[in-house]
Amino acid sequence: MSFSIKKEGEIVVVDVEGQLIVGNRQELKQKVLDELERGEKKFLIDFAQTGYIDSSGLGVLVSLSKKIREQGGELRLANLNDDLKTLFELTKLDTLFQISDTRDRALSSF
Amino acid sequence: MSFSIKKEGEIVVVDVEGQLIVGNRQELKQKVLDELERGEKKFLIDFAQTGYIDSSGLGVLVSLSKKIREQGGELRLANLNDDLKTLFELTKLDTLFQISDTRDRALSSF
Amino acid sequence: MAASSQSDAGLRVSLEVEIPSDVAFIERVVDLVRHSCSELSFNSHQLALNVPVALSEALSNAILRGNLEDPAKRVLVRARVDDSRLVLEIADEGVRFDIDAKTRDATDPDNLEREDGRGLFLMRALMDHVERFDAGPVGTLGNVVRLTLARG
Amino acid sequence: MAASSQSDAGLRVSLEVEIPSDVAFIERVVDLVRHSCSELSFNSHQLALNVPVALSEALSNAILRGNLEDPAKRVLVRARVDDSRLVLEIADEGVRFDIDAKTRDATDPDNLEREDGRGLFLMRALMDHVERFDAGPVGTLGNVVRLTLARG
Ligand SMILES: Nc1ncnc2c1ncn2[C@@H]1O[C@H](COP(=O)(O)OP(=O)(O)O)[C@@H](O)[C@H]1O
Ligand SMILES: Nc1ncnc2c1ncn2[C@@H]1O[C@H](COP(=O)(O)OP(=O)(O)O)[C@@H](O)[C@H]1O
Repeated sequence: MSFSIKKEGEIVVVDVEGQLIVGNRQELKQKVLDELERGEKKFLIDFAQTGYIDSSGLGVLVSLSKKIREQGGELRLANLNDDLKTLFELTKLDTLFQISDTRDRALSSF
Repeated sequence: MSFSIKKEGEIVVVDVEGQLIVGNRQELKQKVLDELERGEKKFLIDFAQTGYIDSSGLGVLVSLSKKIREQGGELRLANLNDDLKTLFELTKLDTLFQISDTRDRALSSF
Repeated sequence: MAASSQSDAGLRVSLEVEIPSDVAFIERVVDLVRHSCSELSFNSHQLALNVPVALSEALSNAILRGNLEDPAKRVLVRARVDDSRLVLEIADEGVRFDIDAKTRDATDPDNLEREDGRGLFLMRALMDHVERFDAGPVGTLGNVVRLTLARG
Repeated sequence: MAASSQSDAGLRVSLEVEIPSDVAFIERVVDLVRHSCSELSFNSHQLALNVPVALSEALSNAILRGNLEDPAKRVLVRARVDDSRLVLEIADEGVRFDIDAKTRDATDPDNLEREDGRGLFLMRALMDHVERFDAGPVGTLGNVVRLTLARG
């Protein structure tokens, strides 16, 4: 599992490859916080290549979303497959995040 | 696992997809014997897409080779990966069969 | 494959995995259990969501909350799978806990923005049954969390 | 994956699979055992050749020679894998046999064109140890064949 980060215009796009779980969520958190510190404001996390997410992975997303908002920024999510959607719905986190079906839609929604 | 058969010129080419083991070797045997009965003489079995072969799979190859020879035909094998080669070497069956590295070489060797 | 057109009746798999108290092992345990379930034709949602997430939660609780990452303590996972269901037992060597008292409703507006506390909630949402019992007799340490899921 | 960069030390898997006396189940048992070995980083040749072929041989013997495909009889496979080796035990409910007497040299010119009789030979060629013992006390039925392979 790994996280790759790149810029699309002024949006920081993070791809989550593999699982987002207790064993690696700190790495995601740190990478995004580093960008936030550098002054970035717009973040998109793309789950097209993600397997499963556990509660600690969800927790990191919640906490990042809060920190980004505190800096006047925005976090969006894209490409949740059906199972990941179910996970967000079960926890009502689908009401907390801006979720787009595709990366393009997410990029143009900022 | 499955076996697909097609003609290349006057050569009957069989692709072994998946395993060649006790559970499916009769199917391979029957398919080849059917062609032999129809008058076909030249046979190439291609293992490019094969997983593992067990002793009963090897046994079917030995028995087909005998039956084809009895009808004045020829059987050649192609595309054994390193592990399958080892299997033929361990049992000295590499001395019994005509084995080619590639399908093209096998086809042009008839 | 011939295998998938074949009935599962009569196939029974039981798996025991022992790991150190280290979250780096979670993914491999999940893979092993998931693979067993896939050989028994559990459905794709169960394989991609229910089983991996619920088991990850139970494992991280056993490692982090139960064993407190003590390298001297181990986590034992037992999985039994047949053509009707999966039964998972995750055993730690930690202090006992009250699973009902510790389960929080993650969808409660007060909890929605919390970073933690969704593990037991998700296990219950994703499995048919979640039980906790003592690993040994009175006075000893250790929790066993048992998760049951009917094949869908 | 983080998992593969992680040491295997301390991971121990044990798998028990029970199947009917039907060769259609062989491939799935092989898959399960192979998957356990792959989580413990056995090398690619062991995963593609030694383990699947030796186990298939032992399973077909147990099903066809031991249990004679009797639907009332079952085959039990036990696999224990850790960071040093794989130990496989394949148990049938059939009449006892003498494994040394029954092993043929497949490379003997007299045997080269035989259709059968390469199973025990291959098990011995592909595994570090092959043993047979009685499944139960004197007077009962059942063979256990134990195959051992050091992780390469
Ligand atoms: N195996 C365990 N051993 C001890 N305590 C546990 C165990 N599993 C869960 N708990 C307790 O239940 C609480 C809630 O667990 P959970 O819902 O998974 O959320 P989190 O682990 O994020 O706090 C934990 O904080 C812990 O106090
Ligand atoms: N599990 C078993 N139960 C009874 N007999 C067995 C068993 N395994 C092997 N044998 C005996 O050993 C012989 C040789 O086995 P093997 O080398 O695998 O070749 P094959 O099965 O093709 O004959 C068998 O024919 C059978 O008589």
